[in-house]
Order: sequence, then structure tokens, then C-alpha cells
Amino acid sequence: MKRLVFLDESVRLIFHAVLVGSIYLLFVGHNQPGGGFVAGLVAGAAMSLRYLVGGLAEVRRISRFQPWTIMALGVAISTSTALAPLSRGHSIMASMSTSFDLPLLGHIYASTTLPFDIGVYMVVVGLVFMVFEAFGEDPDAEADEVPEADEEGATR
Amino acid sequence: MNQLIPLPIVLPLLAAALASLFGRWKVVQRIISVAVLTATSAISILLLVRVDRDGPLVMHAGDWRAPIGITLVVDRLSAIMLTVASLMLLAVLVYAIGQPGAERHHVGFQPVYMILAAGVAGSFLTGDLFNLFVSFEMMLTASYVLLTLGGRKDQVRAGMTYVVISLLASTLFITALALLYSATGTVNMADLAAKIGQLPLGLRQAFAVLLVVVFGVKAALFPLFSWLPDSYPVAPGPVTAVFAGLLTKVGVYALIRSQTLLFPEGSRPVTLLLITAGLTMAFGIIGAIAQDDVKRILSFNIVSHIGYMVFGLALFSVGGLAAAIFYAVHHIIAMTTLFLVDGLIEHAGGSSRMRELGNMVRSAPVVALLFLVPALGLAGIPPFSGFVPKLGLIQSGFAAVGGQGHRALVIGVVAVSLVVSLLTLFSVIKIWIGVFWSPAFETPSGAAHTVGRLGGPPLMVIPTATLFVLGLTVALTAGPLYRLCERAASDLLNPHAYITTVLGR
Amino acid sequence: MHGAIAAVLFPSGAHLGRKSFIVAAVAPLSALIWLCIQLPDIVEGRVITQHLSWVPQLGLSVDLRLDGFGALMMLLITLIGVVVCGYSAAYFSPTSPGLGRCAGLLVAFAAAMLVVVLSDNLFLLATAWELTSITSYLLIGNDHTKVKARAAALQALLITALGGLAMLAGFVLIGQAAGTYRLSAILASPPTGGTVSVGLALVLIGAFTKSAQYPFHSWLPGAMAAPTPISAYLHSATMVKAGVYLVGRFAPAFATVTIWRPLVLGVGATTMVLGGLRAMRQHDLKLLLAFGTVSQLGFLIVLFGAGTPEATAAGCVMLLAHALFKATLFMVVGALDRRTGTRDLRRIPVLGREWLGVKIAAVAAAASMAGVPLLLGFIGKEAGLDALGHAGFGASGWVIAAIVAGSALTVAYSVRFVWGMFGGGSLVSERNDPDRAPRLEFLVPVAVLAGIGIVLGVAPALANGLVEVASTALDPAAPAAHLAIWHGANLALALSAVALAGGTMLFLVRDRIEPVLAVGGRVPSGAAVYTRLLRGTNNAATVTTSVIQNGSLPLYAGVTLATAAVVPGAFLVSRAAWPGFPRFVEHWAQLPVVIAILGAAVAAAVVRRRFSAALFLGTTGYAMAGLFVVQGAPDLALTQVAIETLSTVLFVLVLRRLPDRFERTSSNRRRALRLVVSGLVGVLVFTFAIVSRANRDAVPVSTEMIARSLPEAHGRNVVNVILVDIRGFDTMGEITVLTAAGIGAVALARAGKRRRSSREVAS
Amino acid sequence: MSIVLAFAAASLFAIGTHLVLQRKLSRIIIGLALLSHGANVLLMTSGRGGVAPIIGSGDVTDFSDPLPQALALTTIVITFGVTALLLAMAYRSWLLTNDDEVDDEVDDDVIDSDVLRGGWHDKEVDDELSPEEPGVDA
Repeated sequence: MKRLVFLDESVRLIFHAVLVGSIYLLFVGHNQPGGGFVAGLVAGAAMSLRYLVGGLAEVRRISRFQPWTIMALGVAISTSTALAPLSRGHSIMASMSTSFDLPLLGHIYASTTLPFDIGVYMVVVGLVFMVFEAFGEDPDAEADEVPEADEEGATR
Repeated sequence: MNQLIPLPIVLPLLAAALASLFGRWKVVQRIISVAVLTATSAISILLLVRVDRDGPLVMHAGDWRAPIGITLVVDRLSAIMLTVASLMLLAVLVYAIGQPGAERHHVGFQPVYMILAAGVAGSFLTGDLFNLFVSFEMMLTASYVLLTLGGRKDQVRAGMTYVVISLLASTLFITALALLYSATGTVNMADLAAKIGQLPLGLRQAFAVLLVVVFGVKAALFPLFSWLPDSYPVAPGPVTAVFAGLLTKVGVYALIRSQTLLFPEGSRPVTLLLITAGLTMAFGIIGAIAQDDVKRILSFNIVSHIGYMVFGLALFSVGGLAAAIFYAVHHIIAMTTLFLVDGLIEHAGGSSRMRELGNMVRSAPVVALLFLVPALGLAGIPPFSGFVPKLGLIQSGFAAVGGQGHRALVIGVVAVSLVVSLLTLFSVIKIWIGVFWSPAFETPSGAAHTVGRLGGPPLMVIPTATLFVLGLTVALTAGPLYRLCERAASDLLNPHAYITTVLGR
Repeated sequence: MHGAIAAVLFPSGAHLGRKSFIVAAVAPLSALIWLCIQLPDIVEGRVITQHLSWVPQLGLSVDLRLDGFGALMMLLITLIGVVVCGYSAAYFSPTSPGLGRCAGLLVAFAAAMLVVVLSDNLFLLATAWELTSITSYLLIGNDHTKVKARAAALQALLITALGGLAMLAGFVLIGQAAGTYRLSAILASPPTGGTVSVGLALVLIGAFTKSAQYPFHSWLPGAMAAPTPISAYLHSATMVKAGVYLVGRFAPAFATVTIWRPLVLGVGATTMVLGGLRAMRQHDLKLLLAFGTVSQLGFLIVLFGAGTPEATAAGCVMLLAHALFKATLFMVVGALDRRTGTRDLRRIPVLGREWLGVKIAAVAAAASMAGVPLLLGFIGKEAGLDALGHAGFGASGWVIAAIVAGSALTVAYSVRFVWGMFGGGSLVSERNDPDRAPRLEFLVPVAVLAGIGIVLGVAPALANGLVEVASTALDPAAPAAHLAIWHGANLALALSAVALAGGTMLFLVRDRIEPVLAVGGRVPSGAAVYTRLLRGTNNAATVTTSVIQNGSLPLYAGVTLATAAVVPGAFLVSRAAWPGFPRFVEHWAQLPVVIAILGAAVAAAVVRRRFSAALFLGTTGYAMAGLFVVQGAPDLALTQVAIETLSTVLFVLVLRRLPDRFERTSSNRRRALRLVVSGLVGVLVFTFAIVSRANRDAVPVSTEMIARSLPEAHGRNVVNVILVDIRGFDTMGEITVLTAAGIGAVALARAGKRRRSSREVAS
Repeated sequence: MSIVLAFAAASLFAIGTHLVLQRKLSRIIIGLALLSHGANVLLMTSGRGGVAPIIGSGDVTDFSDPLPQALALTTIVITFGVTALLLAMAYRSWLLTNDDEVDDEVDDDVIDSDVLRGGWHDKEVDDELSPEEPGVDA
């Protein structure tokens, strides 16, 4: 398929913008509409844009990691965050937090809910990746036993 | 001690994450999974001992006290179920590792299996109705995946039935939750128990019935069971064993828990449960008789025997509930063992269809023994494990006849249960004849393996034999176990301790 | 008691070929020796008990109690057990497979049988009872490659298991009425009432099935498919006596219950006559004996069931006699079969001198069976007739008549047996072959049992003590036994004479009265019912299952949804009060949004192109997001939009593979049904929603969540605080659901494509 | 709760049911999605509607009920995951059969006429189930 370079580039531009937006949503989630799910899904929606222009190969170009790695890491982060308080004699999932002052940013409040939400975000992003892995293959390419896309996926 | 409560849920989840991270190293995956399930088994035994001594234990997730947050509660019933479930999961995992098949060919097997384990544990431990939904979904989604691992045509076809019906049940569950929240403003079970009591009687009854239907699909009650015998047999062997042993029992657990905890006496649908129990027994066994395939016969037997547990529940007496709980324990062990034996049969004979098998009492005598005893136990033949709860049910049934109401119905159900246990005997003996005694009529469709003295690879035979011994132990130590079940049952009928521990009043 | 327990351990060690039977014999032998040591005590009336708790809450415990009657039964079980084990070692050919299994099962059976007769707990008795059924099943099917053996085994199992279950239910009823499940306690103070009658009837069904009483007798002849030693042991001497044993135990306590005597005596007498008739027409000696057993069991049931002390005492004698002579005869037939290759009485060759010992034993045993004086069988029968003659209940005349008729038949078939054995019916007069002489191993067991029978017959006083203690154990009023050959000329003696003479007559004129004898085979029996019932069950199961389990997903889904709508709906409509309608709308914006949602939903449902349906579904989703905005749920709206976008893309990805249009496939009836179910579901949801909302008066827990969100969780967005903190546990579960779904989706999409990619799935 | 919302939920349930009872998996999936929308509308109506529950954005007493929202969010996401899985099945089914019709036969091998004889061949049924009664015609 011949790509229109300019379309390609603009989609990537939009993609990155949306990605930044999604990370913003992730971080403000505690106080405004947003949060891990929403942010992850928005990132996923952005990925579907990339898919539309370049198919599975284009989606695979987004990340160096395998989708299941992202997902598994997400689950690992969230569950570890959940487990951590147990070792301190708290209940599972108990949020542990500290607040401190940084010179430039002012008063910072940090709590374990954030890594938990990051885990959620990663899982959702990973899921979207996997969905494209599952359904995204070109029907024509799939007829051949060794499609190029796969080679590419494997080397990445 | 309370710190242990969430571990049976969270540890497998962590293991699932690690297992998929270490997907390239099969050995690491296996070590992690076996270690985690061993740990959860140990934890659940500890919890059982502790809870039996000191009463229910709770943990409020995130330190948000009930009814705000999600509460995890261990009482005797959940500890019993959790213990049995953990042991089964562990045994089947070892078996799966020993068997050439799904576990070896799919890197995804281990993580998904761990998620299943977490879902099962979550269902037993949670004290929150919505969290129960989430746990169900963990368990079910994992089961969808395990069922279709391999992607064969029959698997996909059966998977569709299974997934669609389960999704319908899940939607019904959400509907019930929405309606309950609508009426009470809470989803915490202990809190619901208090608030449902203030609703008008008719609405309470309608809720009780709605929940019977919701959990009835999972537990495979008449007429909601048809999905089960169609879908279970297509899964890879060990997976079917877990499904058969555990998944329906989680439904039964939810039925018992919801009907005893949430609904005060008088609003429980006793008549409906009795009728359902009788019909489930009857139709399940009728289905079993009509089959030619070992797995299908056993699958229908699952359905049939759920009826016994529901009968025990429907009596709402200590005796009835204790028998139901004991029956569940026995049934989990016996069914899992039998499906593992079926795996051995398939391994040795290349098929699970009776006319392609035969004369295995000669070729694999160990397998024959491993089959016969749990099978007789399933049919409630004394002194094997199924007899004790059956006797308990008959006794409680007749005792209930002396009480008020439902006389004819209870007598009818007892009669049905007796006839059904005869037919159960017939159905398992049919397997015995078809697989072990009579010569094969056709050549098996799959490849048969040569088996040694044990009748299969050691890693397959040893877990099976362990469960076999466990079943015998349950029968031998039925006295103390039954007393434990009675204590659990009287907790259920008198949920005051549960509610006050959860709500902290 | 340890003998019983030790016996169980033997199957494990027994894989020594024929020798395994010798090993096996150790178990009953040790029990026998133990019994002999205890016997003096027991004769003095001491009772040995042992108690082991099992499930006390259910009244289930291991209570063993050895009293006089138990000792009599135990003596039979162990004595004949030892003899049969010895005999088996000769009977089986060294090469036949599964000998160890067979020996092990035999010992296991002996143990179970001992527990039956020693049990003082109803449920323990039921347990051992079922175990004898199971071991019997496995032994009948010993030759499992033969379909007839399998069928016979199945029949025996199902019929006796049916009885066992009935008995179990009966035990529960009786025990609950009595307040204890201890047999001795129940018998000491028998409960009364309607429940007890029902319970007794159920228990009797158990006894009748086990003791092969009409109409449940058909399994016993079938059980002859078992090897002959097994038949000798299980199916004549011991297991079939379990029912007799039970009747004997219960009769003294319950004989006065209205249903007891008509049932027991009627069934017993019928069985005795019919069994005798059938025995007359058998050519297979083993079957002849089997029907003879059926007949004799009927007699025993009558004797024990009468419930009078004298009859009980007579029963004890008869029980002993029968076990001795029937086991002997079976072993004789077994020896004949092994050495001559046939047991058809028309084919048995004239036997030579080497057979003399066997012949003597056989004649003695058969004569005992026929009730010839000077033998134990005579004494038993005599005593029985005498007892029934003096019994003070109605209709005893009929019973006596039936017994005399039955006895005459017994005489006739005994004569026929002997006649056949001596080659009387032989069509081929084969030459005697020295190779076919019976070996000593055959002779010894046969001789032992026959010898005991003869000795006791000549000197019945030897058995006095045992019989007396046995009968008084059952019924304290039982008379002191004074077994003697000559009781003086009385009615009983006359009847015995009539029976003997009549029997001989019957034998002589057997060909002429053939049609009369044939009646026995024509009386409708349980066998036909059994077969019809079993096949009927099989067919009914098949038809039912093919209807309700036809694999149709729409059917399953329809049943599920219809149940969900109708059952709770019925409760709701009939029991709950209608609270009245709420406001029409809460917010003006709800109306257009709902119209958009429903419009898109209807469109998604009716369009014929898959692609359009997917797009309309997406529209519904976006409209849902609109609803969420209106309801004040921005997080939800955002999520919904993102998910809907993804889902639509997903749908399109999948749908591009599928044909563009749906074909119309369903019939009008189906569509109507669908509409009905949908309507019901809709109505239920509508009603339920309104009723449940109207009944809320509690403050929702979320009020507190809002209050605590900022101070405790440091978050302003309450929904997000709930998701990641308050109910974070849900969220953790949820992401694992996603993980599983992701793994599954990829595994499915890639399944079976390439090895490499399947490895890739989660690597 | 208003009549309109209750009606919306009920209608979504009815339409969804109608679709679920059909044979094409695509329709079934759409039906399930509509059922899930219906359940979500019910969840929304189970709590109070109002202003977005973000502290500082309005009067606390006007807030919409946040708990059902959180629950609905969880359900939506779970349903999405499971739907993806179901779609994968449809896709797989298409690969294997070139259709997404959910036909009635479960397994060609199992529901054939042999099952109609209870797993035993005709001859076998006769043999296994009917022991000859020995001696009837001897």
C-alpha cells in the first residue's frame, strides 16, 4: 500500500498530542474527570487512528514492547501497590501517601493510588494493543503463511 | 491473621502478571504458579482453623470500613470452600503440567489459570455483592479463555454458547445489583441484609427469586443448565476438571450465601427452591443416561447433583445446610477426581467415547480403581464420601416433613433424590462397563499412549491419586468434618456474628 | 472383631495366582478361630460389643455387636468362607486372569458380610449391605468380556441397590420415630405409628431384593454367571441371607405391625412355590440350584417373618442347614463342571468310582435339602411346620399349605438333581475318563461341609446350644431348643411325610405335569419389568435430552431470559404493591437523549447489513454517553465515548470478514416467540425498576463517600476516588479480566495458524 | 428515576433480548451490547442524577450519586473486554466455517443417532440392558 506521507505524518502528530492528553487525563483523574481507564482508552482511540492509516505494522511501530508485556507490567504494578500496605500492617489497597514541598512545583501530594492508576492505564493500553494484534492483521496477508508484518513484529 | 485474607486473591494475580512476563521460561512460570497455589492452600487451611476457632474474620480493603469500602470476610463456609478449592486448583495444575496438552502448548495457560484461581478465591471471600460480580467475571473470563484454548471448531462453537449464556447471566447480575442499589442504597452484603429487611415483603421475595435466577445460571439449575453439558466437555482435560469441580460450586456458594444472609426467614423462596432442586436432579441424570461420552455423562451428573445441594439449602435447617455444604465439598473432590481420571482414560485409550474404549480394567487397572471408588462415591454408595451428605439430606428431609409446610413437596424431593442416586449409579456403571469391562467397538479417534504400571505419566497419576485419597479421607473423617459443616450451617442461619463483624457494631 | 478389619487388608496382597485364594482363606479362617474362642461365652448369653464413632450427628457409627444370632451368621460366613477359598484354589485354572482381584473381592465381600450381621447401627448395616452389592457386582462380572455376565451383574446391582436405597429411607424413618439408629435399642422398644409402617415396608423391599424374593428374584439366577465358588458363597450361602437376617432381626419386634405378616408371609410363600416350580424345569444344574435357593429363601423368609418364637427357632436351624447343603451342592456342580465340561443334566456322563466320595456328599446334601429324616434339613423343616401349625395368627393354614407344596417341589427337584448327577438324564453315555476324576482338592471342601451336615443331622443336640442362643438373641421368648430326630408322631411329621411322598410323585410324573410346572415360568416376574424399565429409562432419557439439550443457543438463551423474566416477575406482580408512577422526566434533556438511544437501538436491531448495524450500535453508545452527561457523570461519558470508538473499530475489523447482509432465517412462530420473551423482559425491567426505586428510604452509602473523598482520599473527583481507592479492589479485579480477555482474544485469533505465532502469544 | 428512563432501560432490554435470541453471532453480540446499555441505564437510575460529583464544582447536595457511576464504569470496561473475546470467537468461527451462524449441532460426533440409543449400539442396548432370564425356556 502506498502511503501518503503527509497524512502519515499528521496522524503521528495528532497521535502524540492525544497521547500527551491521555497522560494528562491520567494524572488529573483524581480531581477532575479522567483516570486510568479513561486515559488508557483515549490512548487506545488514538492508536486506532494509526491503525487506520497504516494497519497493524503502524500500530506495532508505536511501542518497542510486546503488548502482553505492557499488560503484565500493569497488573504487576497494580497488584504490588495493593499488596504493599499489607507488609506495614495495613489493609490491602490501603493508600499510603506522603506530601512534601518541592522548590518549583510547590506542595506535592503523592499517594499510592497514582501508581495503581498507572497500572490500570498500562493494562488498558496493552489490551488495545492486543486487540489490534488479534484482529488487525490484514486479511490478505494472513493467507500467506509468513506475512511481512509478522517478521517485523518479531524483530521488534 | 487478618493480613492473610486477601492473599488468596492477590497472590495469584501477581503470579499471573509474573507468569506472563516470564512467558519465555516455561519452568519459571510453573515454579511461580505451583508455589503460589501451594501458598494459597496453606493460607486457606490456616484461615479455616482460625475462623473455626474464633469466628469470622474481616479485612476492609483500603481501610474503608464497611459499608463504604469493599470488605473481605472469611467465615466457616467461605473458609471451607476456599480450602477445598485451593487444593483442587493445585492438584489440577500439577496434573496439567504432567499432561501433554494445553499447558505445554499455550504460554497463556498459566496466567489465565492464575486469574481463574483468583476469581474463585474472590468469590468465596468477598463480602460485597458488586465485588462478587467482579470476581465472577474474573473467573468466567478466565474460563472462556481456557475453554477455547486450542481454538478447535467444537471448542469455539461450545465457547459461544458458554460465553453468551454467561454474559446474559452477568447482565442479569448487574440488573439485580442496580435494582438492589436502587432500593437500598448499598451493595455491601451485611449492610444489604439489614436494609433488605426493611423492604416490603413482596419486593424482598422478588429480589430473592431474582438472585436465585442469577446464580442459578452459574450453578446450572433447572431449567438454566443446558449450557453446561454442551460446553464443559470440549475444554482441555484438566480445565474441564476445574470447571466441573469448582465453577458450578461457586454458583452454589453464591446461592447459599445470598439466600441465607440477605433474606430473612419468610422471604425465602422455599417452594421454588424445592421444585427446582427436584427437577434439577431428575433432568440432570436423565441427560447423563442418554450419553455415550465419559465427559458428557459426568457433566450431566454435575447438573444432577447440584440439585442435592439446592435441596439442602431449601430446607433452611442446620441439618439441611450442613448436608449441602458437605455435599459441595464431596462433589468438588469427586468430580475433579473423575475428570482427571477421564484425562487418564483419554491418555491411555485415545478417546473419551465409550464405544471407542474398552477392557481397560486389564490394560490400566490402576485407572479402573481410581475411577471406581469416586464414581461409587458420586452415586452415594456407602461408605464412600457421597453417602454421608446424602444420608444427611434424607434425614433432614424427613425431619422437615415433621415440621410445618411443604410436606408433600419435601417427601417428593426425597423420593426423587433416592431414585436419582440409583440412576447415578446406573450412569457411572455405564461408564464402568463401556470403558473398563466391555471390549471396544470402534478404534479410537485419537492416539492412544502406551501406559506403564501406573496407567499414565506420574505427574498425571499422582495428583489424581492424591485427590482419590483425599476423597477417602473425607469419607473416613466425616464425623469431624460434618460437625464443622454443621457449625458453618448454624452460622448461616444465624448471621448475626457475620453482620456485626463486618459492620463493626 | 479384628478379624473383620484384618480381612479388608487382604486384597492388596493378593496377586499370587491361585495361591492368592489360600492367602485369602487366612482372613475368614482367623475370624473363624476368633469366633470359636468366643463361642463358649456367647452360648452363655454374653454379648460382645464394640463402638467406633464415625458421624455421630447423623447417627452413623461403627457399632458392632456379636450376639447369638450374629454368631450363627458369622459362623456360616467364616466357615463357608474358608471352605470356598480352599475350593477356589482348585477350581480356577492357574492361567485365568484376575485371580488376585477375584480373591481380594471375595475377602472384601466376606468382611462386608460380617459387618452386615454384626452391625448394631442401622446405617452401618446399610453401608455393609451396599458393599456386598458392589462386591457381588464385580464378582458376577468377573468374566467381564462376556456381555451376558455384564448384563447379569448390572441387573443384580441395580435391583439390590434399589432395595438398598429403599431400605436406607426406611431406616431413616424408623430411626427418627425411635429416636435412635441403634438396632438393639430399636428392637428393644420398637416405635409405632404410620411412619413406622411405611419405613418397615421400605426395609422389607430391601430385604426382598437382597434375598431374591418374588418379584425381585430374577437377578439371582442371572448371578450364576459368576464363577461357581462365588455362586456357592455369595449367591446361596451368605449374601442372599442378608435379607433373611434382616427379617429375622425385625420380626420379633415388628411382626404385629399390620402390614408385616401379609407382606412377609405372602411374598415368602409365593417365592417358595414359584422357585420350586422353576427349579423343576432347569437343565443346568447350577440354575436348578439357583431356583432352589430362591425357593428356600422364600421358606426362610416365612419362618423368620412369622415372628413367633418357635418359628424363629426353626428358622435358625433351617438357616444353618441350608447354608451347609446348598454350598455343598454348588461345589459339587462346580467340580462336575470343571472335570466333565458340562453341568447340563442331560449331558452329564455316567460317573465312575472315583466320584464316589463326591456322590455321597451330594446325595447327603440333596437329601438334607429334601428334608429326609436323619438330616439337618429335616429337623429344620419339621420344626418350622410345627411352629407354623401352632402359630396364633390368621391365614396360617394357607401358609402351611404353600409350604407343604413348596417342600414337595423341593423334594422333587432334589431327586431330579441326584438323578441328573448320576447320569440319569444323560443322552450320551460317555466312557469314564480317569483324567476327569475329581481331584482331592475338590473333594475335601465338599466333604467337610457335607460331613458337618450329616453329623448335625444325626446328632442334632450338638447344635442345640448355638441354635438356642441364636433364637433367643432374636426373641427372648424363643423356646429352649431341643433338636431331636424324633419328636413323636404329630401334624408336622405327617406333613413332612406328605411332602416327601408328594415330591417323589411329582418327580416321577414330571413329564406329564409339564404344563403345570411351566406356570412357574409364565407368572409375570420382575425381570421383564426390569428390562422394560431400564430400556424405557434409556429411551426416555434420550428423547428428553434431544429436546431440551439440542445445542441450540437461541433456545438456551430464550429459556434463560424467559425464566429470568417470568419467575421473579410473577413474584413481583403477585406479591409487591404498585407504588404508582414516578415523574415523567427529571430533566428536560433526558427526553431527546432517550429518543436518540432508542432510535439507534431499534435501527441496529432491524437493519439488514452487518456494517450498518455496527454503526447504529456505535450511535447508541454515543447517545448513552449523552445520557451520562445529562445525569451528571462525566467520567462515565468519557469512558463510554472512548470505548464506543474502540468497539466500533473492533466491530468493523471483524465484520469486514463476514458477509455483508444478514439472511432471514427464522420462521414466523420463532419470531412471535422472540417478541413475547422480549416483551416480558421489558415489562419486568420496567416494573422492577419503578417498584424498587419507590421503596428506597435508606440514605445511600455514597453520601458518605462524597463527604470523605477529599479529606481522606485527597481527591476531588469522587468517581475516581471510588475507582482507585474506595473500591480499588474492584478495579484490580477488572484489569485482570481485561488481561485474560486480551490473552484469549489473541490466542483465538492466532490459534492453529503458525507455531511461531502461538508461541508468540504471550512470550 | 423517571418514567422515561425506566422506559429506556426496559426498551433496551427488550430490543437486546430480541437480538440475543437470533442465530447470527453478530446480532447476538449487538444484542448483548444493548442489554448491557440497558443495565447501565438501570444503574444510572438507581442513584440520584445531578451535578458531576467533583468536589468544588458545585453544591454537594446537588451531586449525582457517584457510586453507581463507578460501578457502571467498571461494568462497561468489563463488558468491553469480554465483547472483544466474543468477537475473537466470531472471527475464529468465521475462519473455520465461513459464517458466524450459531448452528444447533454441538458436535457432529456426539449428536448423532448413537446418542439416540443412549450411547450403546442397538445390539448392545439389548445385550447390556436385558439379561436373559435363565431357564425360562429350558
